[in-house]
Amino acid sequence: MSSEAWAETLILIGVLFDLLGTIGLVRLPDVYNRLQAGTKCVTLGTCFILAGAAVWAGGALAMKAVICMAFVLLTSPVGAHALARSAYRSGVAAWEGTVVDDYRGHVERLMHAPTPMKDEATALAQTEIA
Amino acid sequence: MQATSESGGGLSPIVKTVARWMAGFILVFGLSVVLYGHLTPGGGFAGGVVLSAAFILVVLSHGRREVLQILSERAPTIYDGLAALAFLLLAVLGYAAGGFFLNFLPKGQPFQLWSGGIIPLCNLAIGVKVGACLFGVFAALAVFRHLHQRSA
Amino acid sequence: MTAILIGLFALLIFMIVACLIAIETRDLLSAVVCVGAAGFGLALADLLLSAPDLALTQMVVEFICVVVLIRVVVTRQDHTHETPKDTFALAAVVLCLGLFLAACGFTFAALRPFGAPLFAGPEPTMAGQYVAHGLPDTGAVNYVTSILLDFRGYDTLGEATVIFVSIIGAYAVLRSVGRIGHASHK
Amino acid sequence: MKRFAAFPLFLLVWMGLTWSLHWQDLLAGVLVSLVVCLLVGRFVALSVLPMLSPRRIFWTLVYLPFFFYHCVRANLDVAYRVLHPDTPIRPGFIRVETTLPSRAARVILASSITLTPGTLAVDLVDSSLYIHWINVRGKTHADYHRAVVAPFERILKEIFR
Repeated sequence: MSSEAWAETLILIGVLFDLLGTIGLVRLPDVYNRLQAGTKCVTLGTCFILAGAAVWAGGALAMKAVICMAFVLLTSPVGAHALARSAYRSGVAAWEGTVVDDYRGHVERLMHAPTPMKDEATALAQTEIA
Repeated sequence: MQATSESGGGLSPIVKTVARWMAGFILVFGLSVVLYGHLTPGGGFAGGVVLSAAFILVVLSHGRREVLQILSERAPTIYDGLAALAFLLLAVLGYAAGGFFLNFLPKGQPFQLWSGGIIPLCNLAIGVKVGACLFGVFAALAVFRHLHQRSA
Repeated sequence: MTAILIGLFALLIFMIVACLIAIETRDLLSAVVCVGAAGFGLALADLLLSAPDLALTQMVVEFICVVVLIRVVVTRQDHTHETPKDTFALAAVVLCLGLFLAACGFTFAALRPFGAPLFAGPEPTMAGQYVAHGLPDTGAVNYVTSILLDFRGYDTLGEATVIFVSIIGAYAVLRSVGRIGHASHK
Repeated sequence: MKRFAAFPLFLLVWMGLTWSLHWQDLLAGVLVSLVVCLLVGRFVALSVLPMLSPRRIFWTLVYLPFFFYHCVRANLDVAYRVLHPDTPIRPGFIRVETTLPSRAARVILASSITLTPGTLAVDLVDSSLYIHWINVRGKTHADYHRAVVAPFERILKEIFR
């Protein structure tokens, strides 16, 4: 296969993963499950698309694509994690089919803790900017 | 950093750690966008936005105290004014060679970093200016009001 | 050409009168309406000068500003005033829209047909000049930058000034304590 | 001196971005890296020397394909659950204890877990990780640990030892 065919294949795979992620976004029941689909599929899909672009262009652009991939791999799970954490702490309910919940105890401990911790649990951003 | 233990205090340690890793690289990328504005897509305005984004990320993840160690409270206004003056100075210096905004420096070889005469310098001035501006607006909206609430 | 000039001067006089009324009137709501009228005049002037993009931007910004300002004025003052007759309001709206559409038609007729190549053609175009002189005159490979910072550097200086002034405004409005307040706090 | 610890990394990324060995680009890169180090060097907390040990490089090279394999598996797993007409999910929030010593290692572990089969790190408190798992299997913390954390932890422990 020529390099262009390789690039097209990679981009096609990436787009397919992105498509799966968006389907998951629509079908799954609650915020946390949707975040799962959104993060994993979209991160890998983006990486495949970038790899396709790197194969296609070569040289300087390929290097930029590789740097982009590293950044996406580092930052996108952090974004999902921050969203899930703040969603839980601001009281977004999990789906009723959730089987175990070890996190509830931790958050409730924070809520009943002395004032600064309570502030931290309820109003994350405000205390942090101080 | 030490004052806020790993369990308490603002955003989670994951966000804080990755923000720590990324801030420098975002700055490097922003400066490359600014400096290569005359060769590649980008330029002062786009790169300046990236520069300010690095500091905004630090404020959002670590709070204001960390940023105050890097930039003083008046730094955005100072850099903003200095960069605006530098840009104006570059424009006025054209008079020495014959006209307003005249490109008086040697043009250099195309596709090299030192080409385009005053254009890279203008880009740098605009980049610093836009970055300082946006960070200043963010600081004004996010930090000043909070200070006011505290003092009240 | 003279028709355009006469129209422009008429619009200028209209805008100046609107601004004077806006300054002199005692009623805040009337002042806001006059500011809106001046903005409308500016949009029409843009259209007469064959700049439909600027005219559309001006219209949009003007609409938003006037709506926000009227909202602020009405809540601040709890304004009670007699509503004008419906026929008058309708006539005014129809007149303004008609003027705007007429100016639009006038401008769009003068533009190049849709899809016509801007860079080709027998007569020298602005874009063609930029492309031909961009690299040799400025040394910058990126044409956008060479236009932004060399051919139209004055324009960019204006934009930078706009940002600068707006930031100064934001700081002045949002800073935590005023000078006098600060002194009295101490 | 500590604030210049990340200088070579910045220079490396700069060279990657510009992809040129011309002296002008290199000079600009050195200047930019210096400025960035002066600005945020104290804050960035990355240093190059510990990364250069051969043991670390070796285990990182082992980790990357391993991680990639799990990442692709994660996607196929999610794809199966999404496309299946009944959406066979059994979600839950679990807590696992990690034995990794440093904060950086824990963060890498949490990010890896987020990108791999059906798990999403929700919080990291000292050494306990709270994880949202799309299909909880097992009953005890030991089960969870074996299924979710253990494979990554083993290699990361070698990298960050």
